[in-house]
Amino acid sequence: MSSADIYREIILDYYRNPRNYGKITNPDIAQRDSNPLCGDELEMHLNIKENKVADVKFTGKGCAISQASASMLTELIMGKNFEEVKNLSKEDILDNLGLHDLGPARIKCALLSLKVLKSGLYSYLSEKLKDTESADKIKEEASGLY
Amino acid sequence: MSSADIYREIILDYYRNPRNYGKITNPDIAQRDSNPLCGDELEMHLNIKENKVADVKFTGKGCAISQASASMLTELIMGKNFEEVKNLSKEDILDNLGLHDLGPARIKCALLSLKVLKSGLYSYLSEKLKDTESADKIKEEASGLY
Amino acid sequence: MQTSMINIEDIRKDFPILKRKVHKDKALVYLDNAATTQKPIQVIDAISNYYLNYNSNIHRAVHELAEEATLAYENTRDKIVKFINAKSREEIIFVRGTTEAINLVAYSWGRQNVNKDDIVVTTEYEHHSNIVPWQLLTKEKDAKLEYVGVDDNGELLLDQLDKYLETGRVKLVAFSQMSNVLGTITDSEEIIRRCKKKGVRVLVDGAQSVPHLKVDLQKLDCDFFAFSAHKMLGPTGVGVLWARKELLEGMVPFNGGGDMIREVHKYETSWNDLPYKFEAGTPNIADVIGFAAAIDYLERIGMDKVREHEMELTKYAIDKMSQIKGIKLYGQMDVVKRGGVISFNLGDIHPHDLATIIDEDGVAIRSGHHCAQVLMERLDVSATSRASFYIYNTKDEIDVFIKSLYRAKELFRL
Amino acid sequence: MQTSMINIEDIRKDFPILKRKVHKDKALVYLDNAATTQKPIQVIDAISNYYLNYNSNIHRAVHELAEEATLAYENTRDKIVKFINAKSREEIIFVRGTTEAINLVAYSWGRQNVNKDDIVVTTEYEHHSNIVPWQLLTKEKDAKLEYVGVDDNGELLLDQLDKYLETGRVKLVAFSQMSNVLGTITDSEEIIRRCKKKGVRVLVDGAQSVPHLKVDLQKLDCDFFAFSAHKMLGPTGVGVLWARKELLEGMVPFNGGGDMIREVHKYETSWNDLPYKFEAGTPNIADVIGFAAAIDYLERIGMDKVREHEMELTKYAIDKMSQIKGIKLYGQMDVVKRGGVISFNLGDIHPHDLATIIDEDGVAIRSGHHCAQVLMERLDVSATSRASFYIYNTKDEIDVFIKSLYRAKELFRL
Ligand SMILES: Cc1ncc(COP(=O)(O)O)c(C=O)c1O
Ligand SMILES: Cc1ncc(COP(=O)(O)O)c(C=O)c1O
Repeated sequence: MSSADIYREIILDYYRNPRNYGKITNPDIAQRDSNPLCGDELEMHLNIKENKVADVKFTGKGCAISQASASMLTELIMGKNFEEVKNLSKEDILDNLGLHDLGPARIKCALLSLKVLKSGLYSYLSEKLKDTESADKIKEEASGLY
Repeated sequence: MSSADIYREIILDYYRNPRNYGKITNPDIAQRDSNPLCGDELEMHLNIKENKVADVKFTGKGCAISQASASMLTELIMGKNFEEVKNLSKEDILDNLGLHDLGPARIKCALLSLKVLKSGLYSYLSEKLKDTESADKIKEEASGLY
Repeated sequence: MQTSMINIEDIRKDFPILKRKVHKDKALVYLDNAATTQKPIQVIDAISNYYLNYNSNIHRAVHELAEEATLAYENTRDKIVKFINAKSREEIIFVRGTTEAINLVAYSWGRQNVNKDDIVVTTEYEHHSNIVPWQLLTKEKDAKLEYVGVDDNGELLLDQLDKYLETGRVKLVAFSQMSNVLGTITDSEEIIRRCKKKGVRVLVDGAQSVPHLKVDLQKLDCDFFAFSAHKMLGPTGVGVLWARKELLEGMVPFNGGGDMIREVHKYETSWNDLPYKFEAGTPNIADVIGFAAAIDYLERIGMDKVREHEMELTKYAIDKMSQIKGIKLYGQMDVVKRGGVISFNLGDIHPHDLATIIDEDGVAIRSGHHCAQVLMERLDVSATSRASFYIYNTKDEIDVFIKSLYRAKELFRL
Repeated sequence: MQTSMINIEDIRKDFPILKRKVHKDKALVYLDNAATTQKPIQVIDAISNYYLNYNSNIHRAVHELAEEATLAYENTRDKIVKFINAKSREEIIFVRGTTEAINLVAYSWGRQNVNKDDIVVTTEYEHHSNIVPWQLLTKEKDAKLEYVGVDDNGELLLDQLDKYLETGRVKLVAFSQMSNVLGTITDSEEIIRRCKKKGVRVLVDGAQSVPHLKVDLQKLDCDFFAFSAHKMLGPTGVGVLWARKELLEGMVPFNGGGDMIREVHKYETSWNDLPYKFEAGTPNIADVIGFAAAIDYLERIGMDKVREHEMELTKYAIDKMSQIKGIKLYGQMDVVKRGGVISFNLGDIHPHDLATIIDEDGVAIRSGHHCAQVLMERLDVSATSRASFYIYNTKDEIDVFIKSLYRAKELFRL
């Protein structure tokens, strides 16, 4: 897809005015990752209450795609059922962003936030919920993202 | 040069019936070297008396060229003046062997004995005669042989 | 001339070098394949094509050339996963060759896991690259290096292995799946079975096996596996270290630099994911890409066919060579148990002299210790001559070789 | 289009890739030369020619192919001796690239010479490959790693160097002769003078300098010097470590294996002469041979001309770029003191986004941390965009690049 399609008003808006930017004190889930190739960094904080995402925030440094993607992901999952969040796919994220056919280098930018989210869920599932089966499944999904 | 020219009767004879093969007990000079590429080994022993080569012997394993060359070298220097021996050149050896235009791999076989001899003279000159100038000169010659 | 198995005429057309003459007018008979093989035009073109059309550094840029180059480079990794039946691409590390692969293991795994009085076991028929790294390591750690001996048939003396294993102090057994001198095909699965029973790690040097036999890592069940592209139709400067993911995860990095890091700070640094953690600096991009063409080539022929062709040639050569009076052939004579590598000595002709003589007839063989001096000591020779075959060799070529051996005998009045 | 110095039209004809189109119909404008350069047809042909005509393993065989290959391989070594004005061919060690060269020094020299509480000094503008090996080494040895800072002009703060040198505990100072991000040409001779006074060894990373400046090791007077072929028209997978002979003689081997040994016995082994002691295993023969063609190419043009051309392009680019509102250029603006590498940021456009946008216009630049995260922290940015030039670039291409930057601004509504 061409940059004119990628850098639409909405992406730039989320890049420049990120929703849910910040940290949660004592979050249930805190996960940080960086992309070793480009140096983009992302940290996500979540609170889970009654099987729902009660709060979610992120901080990070990086390109418009990775930061807008992270911000839009927080909006997407806020208040959502934990099960739904667990099942989010690569396609869900790209649909949500309206970004398709990104090249192999840039698709990583779009999916970094999902990777961080899934890694966070992995820790939560394995350490707090002791649900190793779901945990392992989600870990595999995370590492298979790109 | 063709193998028919290399493997003349005389070379084969020196290969199969090496003159001066063996060791000297308590030699003035004892020097060993091997060719790291092909594994040929050579050890030379010399006795120097009144500035002359009083005795010289060699032992070794290797190809017809390297072993014949070593044996013919011992004959060449036996009884010779120390000065003359010091000044032996690559060309002298190849003339003596009757081998010219050897390829870069095989010329090393022909010159291994001269290299061992020169290294031995180096130790003798520097350690016994304390003639560092001549020693350094001959060391350089040895390392420049191939 | 062709064996029943593969169409050699067609294959030979892909190797332009086979048309060249040496010593003015002699057709090249290349029988030095255990040292390095020739390359088909498909491999040569793949390398040129990279430089002509999409040369770029990889992994870190977003421009089109970089994306194309990165895809092609990573594509080779995927092909290798399939070719040796690895579990995942994270286990495939590109190195310069077998030698670097083994040294990587010695540095990154060995220095962490081998301690004072531990034992590393290797064999008497190893290549120097599977001996010297272990000498360096065991010396540094004040550990011991032991050798499994070789019998007169060129087979490993597995009783000796058992003896070492029983000490309970063995940390690693390292051996080659095929000897580069004797051609012996090691009974690898049996060795690995015995090591696993004792919880001992195993490194397999596949430099001579991967080019000539179907290798299946899931069946083999070793822990480390190394091989070189240049011995299997691929370019010089590329090889592979495969290792179990769990092991790679626990290992410290080998070289430090670009690409192998996640985040570098002044005083602390974190490592990249596998396999990149072990690929520091700009890799040999062009040749890794060229390597894929070599694997494609071998897969198109089929490794079974490669093996059958070589068995036929080896049998033919052994039959003819055995008839020469005064020749000594080393190792196993049963072609089912050996590869297409034949070491020999002819009378008292030194291998270097022999190689020089037959080179005049266009025949390229190797002479010397073949980087296996420990084996030379065991065989009580200073050197051997070695002829080794590959998919493009023919029986006609073996006839030229044999004729040339007779000429050498004559020159040496034997 | 050509500058006054060299005939670019002629040069460009030698680089087939420059005729290719990207994104369907855009002429390629390749400004990612600090990452890797393109290759002239002479280099590509030298590699093919090797595989087509005389491919063989080297050093150990006596057949004709082996002799030809060995001569060609060693010929490159002789050319390098002249190109960087080394004293002897024994000091030239072929490695995969700068990264491996520096790691070799860290393993073979560093582990012997750097001890507890010793200091290794590097700089804030180093590439990861001149930081991570020293982090690993100092960690292993419980030694310290210190950094010479960078001022706002992109110059090293030599006072800090003096401070470290005064402790008397510095064993090595390692720095790059040209920064791959800021383009700063380091005042290397001055640094080396100060180190020599204190008897401190110096390693110079020449990855960015050798391709672009005349380097004279006798004048420079450092102890170790590293560079990569792929950044100077040569193939991927080859680089050089140069070191003083006395130092190399005292160093322990790096990798163990074939070629680097004199004699291998079961329990003791002796090393080959220099430089072979440090070249274990089958080297990257084809690419070492190809490297000679790259050096020939650069020598035919003349390194002075290369430098003049790049200075002219850099000045032109800086002038045009400075006029763009909201742009920030990093480092030195005086082209006498810098090379043809320009790092910048444009408004709040992230470098990756910028690179993606201008790639659509055919312009290949690099974006990211450039393997210099310590410098990124110092500059307080997470990334920069970087355009870098070489002999085949033209002012017309810079115009295309500039125009594309304006388009990016527009897309980002700046
Ligand atoms: C200054 C500097 N040092 C070291 C390197 C590493 O070189 P290579 O990746 O060829 O090992 C580079 C380039 O990537 C560089 O620019
Ligand atoms: C059995 C064996 N191991 C290791 C090697 C070393 O391979 P390379 O020189 O490609 O590193 C070779 C070939 O030289 C070999 O035959």
